Amino acid sequence: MNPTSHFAHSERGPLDKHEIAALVARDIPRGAYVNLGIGRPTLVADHLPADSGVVLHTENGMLNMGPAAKDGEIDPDLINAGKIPVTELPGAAYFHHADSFAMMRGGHLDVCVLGAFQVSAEGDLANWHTGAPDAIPAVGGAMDLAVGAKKVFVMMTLFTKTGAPKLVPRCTYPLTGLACVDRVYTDVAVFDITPRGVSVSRTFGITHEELAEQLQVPLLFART
Amino acid sequence: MNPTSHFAHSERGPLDKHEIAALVARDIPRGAYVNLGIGRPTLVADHLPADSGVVLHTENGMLNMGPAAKDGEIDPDLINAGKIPVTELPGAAYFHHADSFAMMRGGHLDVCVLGAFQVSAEGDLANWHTGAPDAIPAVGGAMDLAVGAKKVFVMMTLFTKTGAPKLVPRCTYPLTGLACVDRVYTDVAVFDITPRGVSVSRTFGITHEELAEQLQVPLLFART
Amino acid sequence: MTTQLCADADEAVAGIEDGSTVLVGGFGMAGMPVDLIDALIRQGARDLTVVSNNAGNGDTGLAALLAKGRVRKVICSFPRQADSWVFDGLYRAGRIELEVVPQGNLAERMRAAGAGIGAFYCPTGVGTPLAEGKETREIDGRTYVLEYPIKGDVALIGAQRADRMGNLVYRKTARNFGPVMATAATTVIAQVRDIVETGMIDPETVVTPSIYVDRVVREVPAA
Amino acid sequence: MTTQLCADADEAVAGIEDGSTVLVGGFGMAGMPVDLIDALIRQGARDLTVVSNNAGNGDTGLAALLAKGRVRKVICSFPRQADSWVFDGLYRAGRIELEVVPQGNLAERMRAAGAGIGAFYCPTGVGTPLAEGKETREIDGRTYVLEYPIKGDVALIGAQRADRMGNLVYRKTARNFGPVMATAATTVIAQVRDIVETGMIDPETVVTPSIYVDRVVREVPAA
Repeated sequence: MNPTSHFAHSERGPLDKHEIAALVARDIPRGAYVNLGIGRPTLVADHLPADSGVVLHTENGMLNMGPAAKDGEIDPDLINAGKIPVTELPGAAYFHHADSFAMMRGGHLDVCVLGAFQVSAEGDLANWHTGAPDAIPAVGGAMDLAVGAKKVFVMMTLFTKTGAPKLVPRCTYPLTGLACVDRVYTDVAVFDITPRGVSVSRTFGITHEELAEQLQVPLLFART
Repeated sequence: MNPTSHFAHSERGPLDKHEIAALVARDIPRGAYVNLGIGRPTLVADHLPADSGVVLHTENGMLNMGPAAKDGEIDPDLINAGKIPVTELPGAAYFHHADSFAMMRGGHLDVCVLGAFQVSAEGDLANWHTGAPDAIPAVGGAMDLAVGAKKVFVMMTLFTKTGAPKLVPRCTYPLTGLACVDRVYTDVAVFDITPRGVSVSRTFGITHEELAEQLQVPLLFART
Repeated sequence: MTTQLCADADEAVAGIEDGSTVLVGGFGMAGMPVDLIDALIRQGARDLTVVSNNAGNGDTGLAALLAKGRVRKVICSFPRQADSWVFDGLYRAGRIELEVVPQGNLAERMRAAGAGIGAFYCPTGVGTPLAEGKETREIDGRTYVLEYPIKGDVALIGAQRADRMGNLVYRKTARNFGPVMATAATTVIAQVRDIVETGMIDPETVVTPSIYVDRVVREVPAA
Repeated sequence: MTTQLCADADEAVAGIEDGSTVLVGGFGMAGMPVDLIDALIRQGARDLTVVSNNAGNGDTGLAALLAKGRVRKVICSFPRQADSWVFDGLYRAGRIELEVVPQGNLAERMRAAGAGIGAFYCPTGVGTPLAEGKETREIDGRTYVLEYPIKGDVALIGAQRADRMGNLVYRKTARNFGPVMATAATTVIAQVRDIVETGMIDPETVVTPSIYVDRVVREVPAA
């Protein structure tokens, strides 16, 4: 992993989703095998340098997935986990679902990037169920992704639309996985979940004091 | 399975190993998927009719194995479980060891034919270890084969060289598998291991009385 | 035993019994055995348990089978989708049972059924609502949930090509659940785009060996 | 991470540490990574645990590694063969440990290690000396033995061809343990007959995807 041990602060305002994706992309090592979850994490692919050598995994049975298919390229037999038509790069490989999830569960992926409703200070992840009593439960591959990769990165806004923090002392939404998140990329800060606690490595348009005030989670700040 | 429910008796003497193999071959249904254990069971292949459609499995990762390779055909990458060079028939498939033993353990083979030191009245099998205290233990695929196939046939002489019966009330040799044998083909008789007991379906050059006298296992005789 | 080449999808699904557990391949439309599902609708078996990644989309295929009230229970990873209104309606009306299983556990539990594994300790889902009530065990400092096999009476799968013996190859991500389901059901029925002579598929490239395949039918090409 | 293409077998086995568990592919000579074993002999790591189907034949390869006193323990299914005199001598002299594992359990235990399974209930060996002392459980009327993963620090395997990215294909029954061992070790080193440009192996036919392969070396053609 690229170290982000020194603290970086930017005076500009919160990042948009593309900027968060670019930040994640910069922290993905060259040649890494990576699964990008459905939704915002997919944007990370757009920010990987052409020569990064990063190999994308899609859990429906493929390594070295290429970009989304353009109009003339659509092949109904070639889709990603979000059921979007995609393309294949040289050196791709296909395999069945049990082999694909064995690859994940066995810890062979270097990085997995996921969205989240909530992440706890211990790295618990909640991203599959809002807890609404009338919601039909549907988990897909979320729990498998959460436990499998060597590093699990989360991409999310730090606050809900109503202003509630999503980095929390303890998740109130149903869990996806226990103590599985390594790093959280948000619009206003990047957090490392460490054995010593939650460490802030970067902020964007927010001060330490403001951040500490708005979260109920004790924060460590890397040295400036 | 071809029924052998009616009793057949032959006046001629004990069968040789080729004749036993021929007997087994006649009981293998058309189109069956079959694993022939190392040693005498391999002889069964020579007695399958050319149009039997029987597909041979070798546990080192192949279906539709052909006959042993002749001189000009030897390919070091194409061997059977006994490490003998073999050939490939049209419609063959290769797979790795975990898939091959999953196929066996999962009960997908129709018939497996094995040799034995001893078989018990309940169908326990002992065929991997003589129990000699100084023997180096070596099991190979014997235990996997014993538990996996839909039908397990044993091929053996009924008595050891010193005249001790090999069909016994309880195995004295270390077991390969519990209650796994369905039918025992020997030089002097064929036995079915049934929930009601050991049933004799054919004899060769031995009378019921002689057979019953020489075995310590209660025998049922099918109707003549 | 010898793989049966069927004249049409109706012949292929003949004999599926009421109360059967039916594994249905496909992820999205890729690998979805559309002809076989349509034939199963005509065939009439009811009180089915369907195991599939999703619980039907739109008004055709699995959704149509559900709409006819033929499915008692769905075991899947992701029932709720933008166009899963048939399932949603039945579920909210209490007219269908649902077991939600993480996608990898769904695959691995079928793999276990096919491989003769009695049960396995799996790290996925530990501490989540989907593991509630399940046995857990700590092994080497990590907690695992005990998961049991899912076995089918019938599997309906889609593949690219069969030879006459029943060996199958798939195409791209349409492979998905097909090879696993083929190992996990008593009767495996494959819909393929193409049937070739035995010997025309390279033995190194066979994905589902013929031993797993009971019936094959060529799919009806899209009009 | 990116697969390393090595100049020779010595570079390929560099860094294997004393005390490592080394998975060694091959069944008979088919798939046996001869160059890598010879390089491991030169490399010098000792106190090794070797996991392989057999325990060496004749005086070369694994047998030579054993003869040099470098192996503390062998985990295998079939150590005793007509030409396994090196192992036999060490074993009878009490100078090597042996764990005999049914061949399918050997494969499945490595598969479990590679697939993140904590343990599994297996029907093989129930009631036999090889299951003595192991936990058992009755599931649906059948008795199973609890088996644990076998994980390697290193796997040495033989394959037919690699592309530069590290995807592997095998040839005929030389496939055997290679694909399983490739999933079950921290560092996977493959000896191949041929290295081709990335894109020259059909993605449908890849048996071991590049993600599992750390180092590749072209084998020295037989003289």
